[in-house]
Order: sequence, then C-alpha cells, then structure tokens
Amino acid sequence: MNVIECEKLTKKRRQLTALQDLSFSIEENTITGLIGRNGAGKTTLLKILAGFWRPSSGKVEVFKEDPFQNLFISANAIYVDDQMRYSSRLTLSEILTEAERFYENWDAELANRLFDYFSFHPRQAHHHLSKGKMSTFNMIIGLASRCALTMFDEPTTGMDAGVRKDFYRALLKDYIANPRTIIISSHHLEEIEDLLEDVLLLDEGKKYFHLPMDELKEYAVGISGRTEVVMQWMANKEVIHNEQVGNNATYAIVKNDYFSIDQAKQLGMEVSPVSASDLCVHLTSRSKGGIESVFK
Amino acid sequence: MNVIECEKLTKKRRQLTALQDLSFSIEENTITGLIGRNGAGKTTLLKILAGFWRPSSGKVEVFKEDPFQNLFISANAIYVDDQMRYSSRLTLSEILTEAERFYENWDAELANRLFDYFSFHPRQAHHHLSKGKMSTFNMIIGLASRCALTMFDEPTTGMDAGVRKDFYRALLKDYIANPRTIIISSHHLEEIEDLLEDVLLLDEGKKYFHLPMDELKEYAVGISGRTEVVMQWMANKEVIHNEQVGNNATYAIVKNDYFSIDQAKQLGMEVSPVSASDLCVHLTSRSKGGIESVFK
Amino acid sequence: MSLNNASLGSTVARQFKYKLKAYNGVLSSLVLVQIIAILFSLGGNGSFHSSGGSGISINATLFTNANVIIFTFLWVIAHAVMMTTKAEREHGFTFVSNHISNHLSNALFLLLASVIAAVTTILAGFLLRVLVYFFKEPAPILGSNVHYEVSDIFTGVFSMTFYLILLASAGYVLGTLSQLHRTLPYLLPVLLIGIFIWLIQLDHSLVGRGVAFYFEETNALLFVLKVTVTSVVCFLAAIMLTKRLEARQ
Amino acid sequence: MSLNNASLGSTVARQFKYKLKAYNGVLSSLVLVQIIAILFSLGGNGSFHSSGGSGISINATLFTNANVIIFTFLWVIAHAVMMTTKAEREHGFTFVSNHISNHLSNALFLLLASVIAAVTTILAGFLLRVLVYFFKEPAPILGSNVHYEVSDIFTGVFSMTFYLILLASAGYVLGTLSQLHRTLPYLLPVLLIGIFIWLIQLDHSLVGRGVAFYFEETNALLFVLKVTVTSVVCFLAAIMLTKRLEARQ
Repeated sequence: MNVIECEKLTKKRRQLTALQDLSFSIEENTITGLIGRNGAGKTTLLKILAGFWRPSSGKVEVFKEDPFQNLFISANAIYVDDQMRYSSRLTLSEILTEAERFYENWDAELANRLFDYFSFHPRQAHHHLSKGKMSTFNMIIGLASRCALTMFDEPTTGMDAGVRKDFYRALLKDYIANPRTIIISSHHLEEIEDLLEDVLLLDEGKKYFHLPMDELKEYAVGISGRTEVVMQWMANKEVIHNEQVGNNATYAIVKNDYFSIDQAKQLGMEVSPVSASDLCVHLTSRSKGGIESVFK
Repeated sequence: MNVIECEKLTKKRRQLTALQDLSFSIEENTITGLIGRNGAGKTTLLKILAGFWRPSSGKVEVFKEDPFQNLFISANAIYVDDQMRYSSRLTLSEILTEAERFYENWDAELANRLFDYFSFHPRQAHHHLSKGKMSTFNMIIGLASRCALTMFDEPTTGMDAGVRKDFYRALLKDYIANPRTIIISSHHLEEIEDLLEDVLLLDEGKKYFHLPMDELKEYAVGISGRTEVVMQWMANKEVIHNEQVGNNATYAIVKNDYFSIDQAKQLGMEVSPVSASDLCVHLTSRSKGGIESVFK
Repeated sequence: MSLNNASLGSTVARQFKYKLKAYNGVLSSLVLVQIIAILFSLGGNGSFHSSGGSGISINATLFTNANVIIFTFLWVIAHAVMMTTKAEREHGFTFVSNHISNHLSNALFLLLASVIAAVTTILAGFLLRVLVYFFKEPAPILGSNVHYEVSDIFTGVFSMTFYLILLASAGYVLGTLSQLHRTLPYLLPVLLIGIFIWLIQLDHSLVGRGVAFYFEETNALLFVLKVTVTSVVCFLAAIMLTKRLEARQ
Repeated sequence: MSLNNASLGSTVARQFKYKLKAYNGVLSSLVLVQIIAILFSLGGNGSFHSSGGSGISINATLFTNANVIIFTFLWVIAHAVMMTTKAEREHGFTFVSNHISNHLSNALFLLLASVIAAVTTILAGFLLRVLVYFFKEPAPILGSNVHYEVSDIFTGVFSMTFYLILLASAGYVLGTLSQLHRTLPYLLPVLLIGIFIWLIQLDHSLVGRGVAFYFEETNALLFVLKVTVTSVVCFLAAIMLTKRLEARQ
C-alpha cells in the first residue's frame, strides 16, 4: 500500500517555486531519506505532507486523503523539526503526559526510558533547553508517538556526536520492533545511509531520483588515472564530476555501467566506490569553478 | 597577546550552572574549536564573550575589557549563530550595505563574491530564507566583517554537505589572508579538525582541556585484542573507554603513553589512532550502558 | 502500524484539557488583576462631603466593585487577544489538531474563563464590603445589606458571564484579524480606537445605543440570545479568516 | 587585525540611519492612518440643524482635523510601543551596538517621526479644507480663512511635534517596562486602562489637571521645558530598566 502519493505537486511561495511537478509515492513501512541541497524543497514537501501547508497545484495524498488541515492525518502523521514549540507553562514531563493523551499509539515506557537516558530534568521548561537538548527531546516525541507516518526534518540539528549515534540506533531499533513509514531529511547522508532503505533526491524542487539505497551505492563509481587516459575513456560516458588531481591525474565520477568499468580496470585506471553523500552533492551541484574562484 | 582571558568564570541561569570556574585564555590569531556535549556551556560562553550575557561571577576580559554591553567589544567581536535576525524591511543586499557601515574592516568585495557564489537573490528577505541558506548568509556576514575576534556558534546548522565544504575552505583561505582570532563551536569535529589549531573541550560547564590539535590527535590510542590480554594490560592505565567486540575481543581507548603502547604491540594487541571526534565523545560521556539499555 | 481516527469532538476535548494547563497563567493573572482592583476600590470610587450651617457635616464615600468589573472586562479582552497571537496559534498545532479544533478549544477555554471570572467578580464585591466594614469605615454602610437573595447572586454571575463572553469573542475575532498582516497588530488598535473616538464626537448616542443594545437588555432570554449569536458569529468569522492560513510558517 | 574604536556618538548615528530603513514602514503607516482619518473627517465631526418658524432652516456641519490629530497620537504611541518589543530589541543588537546606543537611536527616530507626523498633520488640515470645498459643501465655509499667517502654521507644527514627542516617550517607557516579564504585555495595559478609568470615576478633575499640565500650557518655553524634561526622564528610565537585561536570550 502506498502511504504517500504525489502527482505533479507544485508549491509556489512568494514568486519562488519551491516544488515543481513532483510525482512520487512511498510505500508502507519503509525508511526513506529525503536528500537535496539547501533550498531544494525538502522542508516544503514535508510540511505539505504533514498538512501544515497547502499545495499550489497538483495532487497530494497521505493515507488516501488530502492532508491539509486534516485531523485524520494530524493523528497519524507527525512532523518533527527544531521549531516544535510547546506552551511555556508546561514542564518537560507534562509535555510527555499531554502527548500521551493526543497520540493513541503513544509508547509511554519508551518515552520515559529515553527521557531518563538523555538525562532530562522532568521539571525543566522546553524553551530553556539548549538547541541540541531540544532536538533530542523532540526526537523522543517523534519516536514515542508511533505515528504510522513519522517525518523527521533534520532531526540531529545541534545534537552532539554521541547523541546522534544514539538517535540513529534508537530509530532503527524502534522501527524494527514497530514498523511504520519514516521519512528523514538530512544533510549528513554519510551518517544515516545505513539506516535508509530508499533515497528521494530533490533538486531545485524537482525529483532527481527515487532509488533504493542499494542501487544508489552502485549508481556511480570513481575513476582515477592519467588525465589523457581518463579523458579519452570518458568520451561517451555519463560523467557526473571530474577534477584534476595533482599534475597529470584526473579523478572522475562516472555513472556505473558494469561493462565499461571492467574495461577501465583493464586500461590501468583505479576504480573506487563513491559514497552516497558525495554522489548526491555532485549530482546536484551547480559548478561555478568551486569556492576557490571567490578568492581569485 | 591574549585576546580572551577568563578566570573562574561562572554563569548561573535559573538554578542551572551553565559555566563553572572556567579559566582559560586564547591568544591572538588562532583558530580554536569549542567542543563539548549538548548543554556543556558552549553557547553560554560565546554569548558572554560577545557581551550579550553577563557572568554571574569570575573575570572575563576580551581585548582587556569587560565585554558586557561594551561598544568597543561590539565593534571588534562578532558572534554568528543561526538566531541572527535583521529587520524584515531590509533585503539581503541592503543588509550587506548596512553591515558595511557598521564594521570598519568590512570587505565588501568578499561579501559580494560569496553572495554571488552561493546564488543569493539581492532582493530576497532574510526571514524567508531556508535554514541552510540563512546559515550561509550569516556566515558571509561573519567572514566579511573581519572582526578581530570572530565567533561561529555551530555555523553549519542546516548547510548541505557541499556548502559546508565550501565554508571550511573559505574560512581557512580568509584566515590565512587576514589572520584574526576565530572560535568555532561545532558538533562535527571530524569535519573541522583540519582547520583547528587548538581545541577547548568543555564538560558540564567546566574546562576538560585546552590543547593544540596536534597533541589531541596523540592524546589517546585505540587498543584491540583478546579480552583477557587487553584487560590485564589495562590494569594500571588511564582507560577512557572500553567495549566488548564480538565474542572474546575488547576494544579500548587508552591515554597515550608511548612506552606502554610499544609494549602493547609486542603483546600482540592492535593499536589504532583515535579520531579527535570519537575521543571527545568518549572523554565526556556519562556511560549508562548505551542506548541499547533503553530497549532492554 | 494501525491508523487512528480522530473525531473533531474528541480532539477539541483533548485540546481543551491541554489549554487548561497551558493557560493556567491566565487564571492566576485574573486573581492578580482583581486583587489590585479591590485595593483601588478601598480608596473609594467617589466621595461626598457636605457640611450644613447647622454644624452637622456629612462624609460619604462610595465603595463599589465597579473597578473589579472594569478590570475584569479589560482582562478578558487582553487574554482573548493574546490567544490569537502567532506564537499561541503555533502552539495550537503542536499535537493532533487542525484550525477548527484549535478555535473551538479556545472558545471553550474563554467560556470557562468567563464563568470563573464572573463568579470571582461577584465574590470580590462581597469581599470588598467585608474589607470596608472591618478596616475602613466605622461609620454605617448604606445600601449594603449583608443578606442577599441567592437569586440576586445568580443573576449577577449570570449576566457578568455573558458580558465577559461577549467581550472575549470580540477580542478574539479582532485579534485573529490583526494576525493576517504583520502591520495590523499596531495599525488595527489605532484605527479602532480612532474610529471609536470619532463616533463619540460625531454622535454620542450612536455608541451609547450600541452599548445599550447589549448592556441594557432587560429581557434575560433576549440578552442571552444577542450575546450567543454575536459570539458564534465572532468565532465563525475567526474560523473563516484562518481557513486558508498555513501553520508552521 | 587592527582594533577599531566605536564612539557612542558615531554608533548612535549609524544605528539611526539603520533604523530609518528598518522602520520606513512606520512612516508609510502614518500616511495610511492619516488618509483614513481624513476620510472619516469628510463625514463631518458633528452637525447642527435648525429650522425656524420663519421657514428658514440652517444646516451646519463641523469639519475639523481633530480626527487626524487623534489618529496620529494613537499612531505614535503604537509605534513607540512596537519599537520596544523583544523582536525589535534583538534587531537593535544586530550590528555594533549596546543598549544605550539602541535607546538613543530609537529616541532620535521617534523625534524625527514626531516632526514628520506634525507637519503632515497640519498639512492634512489644509487638505481637508480643500477637499470639503471642492467635493462636499457648496455652502459657505465659515471659520476657514484661506489665508493663514506663516507663524500660525509654524505654531501648529511646533506644538503638535512636542505633543507627539511626549506621547512617544510615554509609550516607549511603558513598552520597555512591559518587556520585563512575559505576562506584562497583557497585564500592564489592563492595569493602566483600569487605573485610568478608576481615576476618572474618582475625581474627574485629577485626570483633567494632568492633561492640562501639558496640553493647556500657554507659555511656549515652559511647554517645551515640561515636554523635554518628561521625555528625557522617560528615556533615562528605559535605559535604567534595560541596563542589566541580557540580549539574545
């Protein structure tokens, strides 16, 4: 069953087109990574899916319903980001109690265990938390609410390295025990790639691709060797990125095509895997000669 | 010359002690990384140094002056974080023009080149920028203002991987061309470690250490081997972390002491370097049996 | 994972409970405002001094809980407006909710606040009499029977409740309106007060008649009807105004 | 890197220029408010109708720019308060600044805004006469000489400026006060308006005398002195109130 279906989804905000003709669907019980450069439209998409924002045109359906201002969607889809705010009158433990009343699937035990593990003080106020602590608390809400659709928008903002590691672990453990549909947007793909089943790459409001993680890892390879050799070999290949390394060597990222790769090896070029994170950066980069050009 | 001197600096905020008896000094023209777990007091320290917040007790001097509400400090020290806000009436290019009038050392050319490089629209409003774009814009202000003391508080929040790389490059290039005192707080030490000269590690409001990066890299080593052997060898060493790996092997992080390390090698244990990032996490972790304990 | 249904009714009920906690500061500010009003009242709300040629002089001071009533009116307006600010609206979307459930739970909260405030206002009147009796006036207190009919008290609470509901609804819809554009929170009060003053200058009776329409209605049923209809219209207007508004901007 | 000195004077000058840009919306809202006020004035600020037994009937309508003046008074108060809100205070610390330079540049801006508003208010008076002459009244306009002494205009602008400065300063210090605790933005207006109404009930002349102290001063020098001293005291109070306040909370 498809939990999310978008067709030609377009969202304009003040002249700017944040999303353009976006069509994709996400199946039940998968973890999808939402990846893209700054301003690619990740947050816009998630806020539309959560029912906060209205699409300008096109179709969006979550659990077969239009999400905008929809109580059913609000009850079954949670959107977690670092802007979640609660009344300043409530303490942290009161917020958990309130959340329990609102979310039918709420796992109070998990919430309390995580709360203790991350050393929160029950009587602290949410708006006095440091940024990382706030993200951690919001993450607890996101996990414990057990919504059938759980969306994390850059959940690790401000979290320190240890907490991030714990979060990824907790997410995976909880997902395995209680499968649901999860979407995570992140600028640290290298940290979450082992978690993801699919990757939806956005580029300037459009879909670049929507692939299983396994395919993404095989999507391209890095080739390095003497510049002339590499250049000649690349002639009619799909080159994603290439740069001069040292005096007479070139490193290139080329779309994978098993036959030519074997050929490249035979020609004495070195073939290396390309990390999903680097690949996505290069696929969506607007090359302008690099930051060095700014400093002449 | 010391740009910053703190002595027994303490800051209490609502019963909570954010900083406690913190004493350190930072020399002119260095890049210092301010590292620590969430809630360690990094932001508090930077806001005191910038003159926004008042210490509860102890001495703090920036350029030999008390920074709180001090115009001289305001003119020579800039604090950049993701909460910088400008009047909503000003466009991005107007903000740059205004900044130029305020900061004597302002480098308009650099600002404009970076502005173009990151594809900002001159007539856009600051509060309509996406989070990553906002961080990027604030970073431009931080670099172009050329303040003798430049403080970045988690400057890469929301920046995508490509922009982060560009930012680190730009910072280093500009620092070399125009040396000044820079402090960066970050939760991605692995990304900035090549940039830093010194690291100030905070732990629960106290100084853990203030070391040159080179020393930090040598501070500890990872030892792995059969559990009995490792355990016996560690007996009277300073153990920072140890964990069971697989059935009968142990991995431990031990404070470096060249003599015993050689000995360990001879005993057949494997010795590996420990990344500064991992080291800082382990040094300041409050072990509670790991996140696994939460899921029983 | 199983899907849950959230009916509007149950959601409003949950949000209402949430708001009871979130806005308990509103009720404590009521206590503060009324205590201050009583303190002012102890100074008297007007006095009368007369000394005749016969050597008899009369000193009379008027003590009423008019202060408490006025302060409470202002309090309910201020807090109805406060509930419509951007920050509070965003808090309203924290858990399961949509804009209708948010407005309805706010309406319920203002209803409850009005009832509580009406009760404490009438009680404050008695408290004032007691305070004056014990601490201020050794002289006889005129027009202040110690004995009251229960029905009088009920009538007082009843009408005060509806006055408060009326003012809260008006404050709420105006607050909602002022959130539609960022200049309105400053512009709207200027225009409203300006127009109000202009109307008074233009035709004193116009404003008077408007006030009288609600405040001088003697038929209880008609009074309740007028207030209820006005309030419902106010909240419907608030719902319509925010219908297409996007949350979490 | 060389260290730069930032004198208070030059910083205030820079911040003032910054605020001219940041608050240009304040001045455009002035235009809007005054246009609306003029439109209301065209309806007349009171009318007189008399028909004698001799078959002669007299219709008289009063057109004044009282509306414009009242609207402008409210406008200056609203925006003085707006400048003290948390968001605006934080904007004040964006570039080189401290709290003193921030208050002083705000004071300069309010001073300029008062002068501009005073000029446009007086001009609006003339505009109103012209509009009434051309569009409304074929009948003779009494008490409206087309010719005015330059000194009259100057006196009008002058006194209006100082009234506006007085109100702006009062609004500014009350706004600053209300920022000290998060309940005050709602509680303070309730208390102030409540106390104001109470004072009027208690002793009508008290408020009148307070108003007269400033608004009925006929000695120009004394008037300027009273307003200046009051404004300086207001801004000093604002500076003292925020002295220990921390920015970027």
